[in-house]
Amino acid sequence: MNSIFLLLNILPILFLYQFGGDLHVSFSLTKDFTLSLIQTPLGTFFAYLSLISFLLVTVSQKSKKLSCNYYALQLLLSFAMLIIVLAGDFITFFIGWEIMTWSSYFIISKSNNIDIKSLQKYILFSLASAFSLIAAIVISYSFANSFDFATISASFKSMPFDIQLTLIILFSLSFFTKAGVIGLHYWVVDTYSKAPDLFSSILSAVMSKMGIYGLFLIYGNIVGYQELKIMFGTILNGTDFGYTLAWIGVATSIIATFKAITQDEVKRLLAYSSIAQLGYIIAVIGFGTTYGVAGALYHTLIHTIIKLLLFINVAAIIAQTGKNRFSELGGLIYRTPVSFVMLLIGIIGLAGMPPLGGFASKFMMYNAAINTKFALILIGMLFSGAASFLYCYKLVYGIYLGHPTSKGLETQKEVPLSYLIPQIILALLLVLTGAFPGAFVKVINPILTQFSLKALPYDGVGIMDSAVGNFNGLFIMSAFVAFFVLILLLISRIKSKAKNNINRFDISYCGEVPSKDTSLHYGFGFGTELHRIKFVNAILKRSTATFYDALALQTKRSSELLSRMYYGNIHNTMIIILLFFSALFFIGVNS
Amino acid sequence: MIFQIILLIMLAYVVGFIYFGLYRNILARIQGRYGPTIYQSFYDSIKLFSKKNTVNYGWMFYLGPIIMATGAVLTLILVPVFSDSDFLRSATSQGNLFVLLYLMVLGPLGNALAVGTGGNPFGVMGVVRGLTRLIGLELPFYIAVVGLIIAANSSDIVHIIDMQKTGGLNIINHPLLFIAAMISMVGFFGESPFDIPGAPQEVYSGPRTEFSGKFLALLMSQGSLFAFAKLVLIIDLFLGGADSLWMLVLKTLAIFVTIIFIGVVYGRYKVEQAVDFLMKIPTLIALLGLARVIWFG
Amino acid sequence: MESGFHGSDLDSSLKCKLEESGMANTHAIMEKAVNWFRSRSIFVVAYGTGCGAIEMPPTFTSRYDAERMGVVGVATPRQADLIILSGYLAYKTLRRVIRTYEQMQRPKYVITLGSCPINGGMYWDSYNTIKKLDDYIPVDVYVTGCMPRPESVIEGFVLLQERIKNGEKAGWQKYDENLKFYKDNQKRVLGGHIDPSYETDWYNLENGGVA
Amino acid sequence: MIDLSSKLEKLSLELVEKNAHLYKVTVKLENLESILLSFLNEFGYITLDSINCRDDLEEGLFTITYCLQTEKRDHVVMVQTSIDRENATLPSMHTLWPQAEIMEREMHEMFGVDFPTHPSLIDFALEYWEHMPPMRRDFDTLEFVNSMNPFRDQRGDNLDVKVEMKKRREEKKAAKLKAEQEAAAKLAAQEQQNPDSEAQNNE
Amino acid sequence: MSDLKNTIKIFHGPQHPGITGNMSVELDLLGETIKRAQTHVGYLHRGFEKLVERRTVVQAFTIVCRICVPEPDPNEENFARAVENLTGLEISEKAKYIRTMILEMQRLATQFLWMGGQAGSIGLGLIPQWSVCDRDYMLDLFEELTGGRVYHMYAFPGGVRRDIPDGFLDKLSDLMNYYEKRITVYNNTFFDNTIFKSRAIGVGVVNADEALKNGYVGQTLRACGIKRDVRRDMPYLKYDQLEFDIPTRTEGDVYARALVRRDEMLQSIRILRQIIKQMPKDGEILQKIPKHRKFKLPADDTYVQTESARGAMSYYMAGDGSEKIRRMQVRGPSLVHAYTLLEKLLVDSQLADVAMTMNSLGICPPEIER
Repeated sequence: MNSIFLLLNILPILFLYQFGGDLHVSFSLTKDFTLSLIQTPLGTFFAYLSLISFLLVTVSQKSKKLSCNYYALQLLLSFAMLIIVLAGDFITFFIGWEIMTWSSYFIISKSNNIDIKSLQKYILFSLASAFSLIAAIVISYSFANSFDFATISASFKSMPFDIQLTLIILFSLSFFTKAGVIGLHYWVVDTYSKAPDLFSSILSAVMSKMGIYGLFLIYGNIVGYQELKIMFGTILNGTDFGYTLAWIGVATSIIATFKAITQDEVKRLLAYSSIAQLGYIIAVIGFGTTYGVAGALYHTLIHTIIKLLLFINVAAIIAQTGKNRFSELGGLIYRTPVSFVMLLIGIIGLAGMPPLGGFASKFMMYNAAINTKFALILIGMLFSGAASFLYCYKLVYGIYLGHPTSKGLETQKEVPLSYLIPQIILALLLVLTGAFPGAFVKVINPILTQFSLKALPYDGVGIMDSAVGNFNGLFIMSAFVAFFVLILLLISRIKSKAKNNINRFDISYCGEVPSKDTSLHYGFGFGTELHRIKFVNAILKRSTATFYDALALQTKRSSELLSRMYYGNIHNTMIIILLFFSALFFIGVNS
Repeated sequence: MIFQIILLIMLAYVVGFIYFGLYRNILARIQGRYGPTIYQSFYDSIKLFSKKNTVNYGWMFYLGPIIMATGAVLTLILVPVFSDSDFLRSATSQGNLFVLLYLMVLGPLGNALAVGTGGNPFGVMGVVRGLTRLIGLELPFYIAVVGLIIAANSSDIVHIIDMQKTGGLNIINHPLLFIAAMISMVGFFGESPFDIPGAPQEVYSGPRTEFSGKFLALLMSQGSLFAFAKLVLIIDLFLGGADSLWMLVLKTLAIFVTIIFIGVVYGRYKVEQAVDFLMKIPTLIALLGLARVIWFG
Repeated sequence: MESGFHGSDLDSSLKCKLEESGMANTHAIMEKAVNWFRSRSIFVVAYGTGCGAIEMPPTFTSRYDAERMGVVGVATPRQADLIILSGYLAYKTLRRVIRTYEQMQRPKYVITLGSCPINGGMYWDSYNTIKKLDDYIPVDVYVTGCMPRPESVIEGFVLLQERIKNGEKAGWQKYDENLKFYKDNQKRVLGGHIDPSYETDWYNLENGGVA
Repeated sequence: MIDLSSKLEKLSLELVEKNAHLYKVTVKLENLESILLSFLNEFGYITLDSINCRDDLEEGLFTITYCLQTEKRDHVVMVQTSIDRENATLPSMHTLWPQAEIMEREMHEMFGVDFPTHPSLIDFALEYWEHMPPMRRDFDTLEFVNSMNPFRDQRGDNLDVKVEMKKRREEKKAAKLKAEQEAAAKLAAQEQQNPDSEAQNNE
Repeated sequence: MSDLKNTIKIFHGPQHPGITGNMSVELDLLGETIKRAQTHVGYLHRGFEKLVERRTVVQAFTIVCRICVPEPDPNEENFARAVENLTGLEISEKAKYIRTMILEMQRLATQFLWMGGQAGSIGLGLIPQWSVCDRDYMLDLFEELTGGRVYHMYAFPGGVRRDIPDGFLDKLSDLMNYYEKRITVYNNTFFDNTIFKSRAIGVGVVNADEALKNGYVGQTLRACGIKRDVRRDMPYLKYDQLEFDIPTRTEGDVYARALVRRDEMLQSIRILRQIIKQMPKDGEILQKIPKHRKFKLPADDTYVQTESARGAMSYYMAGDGSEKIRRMQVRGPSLVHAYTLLEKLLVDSQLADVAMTMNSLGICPPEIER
């Protein structure tokens, strides 16, 4: 089963590789409505991203016994995403969007530990996103008389300002919901954590990127970065619009980072981390400068790699141990060493540490902020990065380091190879992007040209170049490896007997001896200290859940009010309805 | 190039150890005692390297201190030592200030993995304290560095040094940023009131609890290298670098002694108090400095 | 018996190499140098086991300043070279002291203060203190007195430094060589509730004793 | 104090004045709890300073003393009672005074007094103690020490002083005797050597 | 136990730099917040009460000072006074003055050592270096007076062992002047230190009602506004003829206890100055007491209290008509503080506060378990 669908997953990649480039297909439904697929550099980038992700996830699904339905739905999802990124008009785009929503909804509902509430959350927010999208589409159609991207883009300049603004806000809301901007992230965490373990990687790595693609489509293609600058004016060296968006992104990133640290469930931590990382992308996506767009694209790539790697890793551990909390895991390092190394590479990337690819993308985004002189944005991003070290460490400590919290973990075996192969590929990718940050410039440059922005300078495959400083990824990587090996050799020459595999209870414990019943794993307590810091506590104690719960309550009450009509006095109801319609009628006549 | 790198590492090693010897001496004099010889840190290091056995909890525990040392060496070679000559700064052009900011954390994070492997709850508590403190500690430092980067419109340290040759020293141009960065530096040097991660009265010995023998020696050695790198970074950013060895020693020593004097008269904050403090006063100072850079500078 | 612990100071491969190149006496010189460094840097684990702990603060602070001789305190036994057993040891403390001693890394030394560890001192008829410490762990230097003054403690340090410098056989070597003797004594006095020794499988001492 | 003694007379108890700050009441075990309660609630003795236990081996009793103080803390009243040494049992006072918990825990360990209502009769100072409670006077600490610890040979502290003194005296005596004998022998030898001289002297 | 579900267990002691002496506190932590604390003692148990039973009065006298190591003199005083109470010995005026003097000297020395510990517990390494050295000057005087630095064996039943050396009072007077100057320095560096204030204020708050009822003593009691001092309430030796105040605070937290201790140091200096002035030139220092074997205690019991530097220390002593002591029980100030109070104060406080709280309660392990 798995291998069939593996093949089916490879096919579109081969297809895109073979026939890609200037794909342009259109079907006429009626005279006015045409469904068209146009391949743009941006679309191609996202298409490859999603297709390869699906392929890798399918590889890792080998050891799970999944039904044919499941694979079919996943394939449908993959197809939907392909439609989205290749769409040439809004109808096609919307069709893809809906297929994506529904197919993913069915996959999520297949999970073992999903509850009805989170499922409802997911579908409600997806629908809200779709409604907002369709409203925007309808408004733009009423002005441009077309669903075609190019036509709408051309007529956008002639629309009145309030319509322009409404359109941008509606589109943005729709895509923000998908990406999980703070405030609209209510569904993200529950869904990510309760979806099937491997499917969470798709949700985080690919589906959230569709939101990013949508934002690129609107800001870059439909509106155009030049137009944004004219529309909103400038602040410092950037646009007002970019600045506002950047604050949204940075706030998302900081809040989600602190939320992530205090989670006890592994996948919830990853979900919040995903929100935080997308916050970075949103922060720079509106800058409208070369580095802003390049940084956003680069981070999209890196984040996809990292989140696939981490979610597959965690899924493997959960499948193997049956435990999904930091307070229940721990001490797996010498039982599952390969998984540990993979996770380690993943978190080094996630933290944005220099030898790996995570740094290159962050550097690009920081450059963007310096260019525009958005100092506070830059500080916010750096600050969120510094705080993210905590959850990165919690991730690796809670699962692999420390002490095992239960007996099963002491005899755990390494995870199956099918989980490891995609991880190894992704880790290699991460290392390569770290060593050759310049290689990606060639991928980005066509997209920059598409947005009519200046191309990035290219100084060589190892160098990431920018106006405000450059770094040589290859040098840093090789110097790191060289020094590491050198110091390792020097230290291992010193024959101070370092006895291996010392008993894990032989720790300095104030003269006492811990026993097997002594709880020594810091997994749960980790991060609870943050509540005592006033600033962080202010973030942590607030939750969007309270807002949405209140909203739900009010909705319920108003619907209760409405429902009285059905069992109330029929005459009164009729009178109310009559009054309502006559009021409408008079308003209509007067206007 | 390789020769220069080796020379630089040796210089930093010697200077770092002598500084720590000096540190212990100055501390002793303030406390009203004679103090150890100036080479005491060197003796300690040799003694620890020659310990006959060393506790080891497996390969990750072994590699942790090595990652930390690698991070320190990498930081060191990316910092330009002299302002005028290209001597000892062959690798500087390969990185920039952002690389340094992250490399400064890479080592401790690598070591944190080893601490976690050791499984000592005190060690992990120390690491968590360290990382939590980092949230507060980085904020003023980042603001100061970002201010300088925006003022120079470059994240290249050599460029920042060159700017100061013509435009005056940054300590005079941006005194607020300097103050904020120095407060952070007190913490980066593990001085009171920010010496929270390894507080012996609270968490035993913090991250170093389980390290012994050669690992501890390696940690101490990298500490001195790293301290030198941090000092040079500060003088590069704010004091226009050093044009000769004497100036280098003079300027770094001035910074170092300032940090010691701040550290000696204060007790230790609790971690939340430290972060609260760092997020208020130094951050405010730094933000004022930053506003000056953006709108007037 | 495990014999790896009481070998030469430098590792055997280096020794072989030195001998090959005809520099055998370099080895002796280096060993001497290493011993000198060891004598100049002594880390003391922070463990006040008895009354003598009251004279530790004066010894380590500004009036007597042990740091000028390279003697400083550290928090954990892992980093320490020396444990100062300051006075009588209750059985409950002895258990922790043995644990702490075994966690220290070789070379390691023991200094005791007062007369109680030698022969029970004032508490010779107390039911809860041990009377002869060197039955349980090896002692390098006894500093007598009740309490020994800081000057005598420093004299004890100097004596220990001399012994390290001269490369004399230290207590930890005796402990490794006569493990069975010490473990039997410990078991006799602490009963069946002896803490596990993670370095030594002392239930199988006949079979080598290494866990 | 007259106040307290008159109050106590109603309970038919006698207050003994030991000195200006110390008074003593002896009560029976069955009244103990109610009297302590009235001390706490009625007489204003809100502080329990300590609980002491004395082993009167000869009478076969434990004498328990509760030392109470008022809010002013200007005098101490010792409330004393006796319990049987064998199967010694006392009511726990931790509900009246929280600090009694630890004091009773210590008493349990050191004397083997049982407190049926005590919440935590765990180890206090000793660890894995398997012998007789050590503070009982029939626990011979010297014998215990000798059975557990070999003394260093050079030290004579584990020897009985009386025996040693006797031995020494005898040694001295013996030495003196020997010296006398030697002197006598010497004298005899001299006499033997110079019988002539003696003879001469005699002459 | 349900709230201990996700906690970790650590030990704070016995081999730990943050513990006062050789004891340990077992902590269950959630994060760094303490959910349960349990004190363990017994690492220093010597069975003093048993040892004393096997000894005559004169023999026992030499070991009682070892019951509390940082402050032996209140033990000697208690022992001597208990024996005097039982046998009806009256000591001379001069002996009373000398004993009062040595008690106050000991109080000062202990407070200096405490100051080092308290400052060390918050990582202020400078203060221990200074204050331990300052304490050492007092130890020099002890040595001159009694022959011992730490253990003095001075206050013998019936008086004191030897007379004051020539010129001793002048030296003491000089030292008082020096200490007064030093306390101003400590005021600036330690008691007014912003970080000490920010950490100590509001931490380890003791409730006043509870303090009275649970038998807390010393500064713990006085820092929550209750003016109780054995020297004033049940005066012994010459305290009823000396002028001194009892400093109190109302906050009841660690900082209040620190300030009370500082004020007490000043009061001790004041008392010592009065003693220096009033010290009688001549007088018997030791009453005639029976010989070693004939020193018999009547079959009676007594209870004495002395204000040590950390609170009231009580001895219960009973004789049985022989030369040996039937029973001597020590109730030091630390017992209730280390168990009832500490275990309660630590719950829901932070790991970082443990050493500081413990120090401020003046816990001394050897007198808990004797």
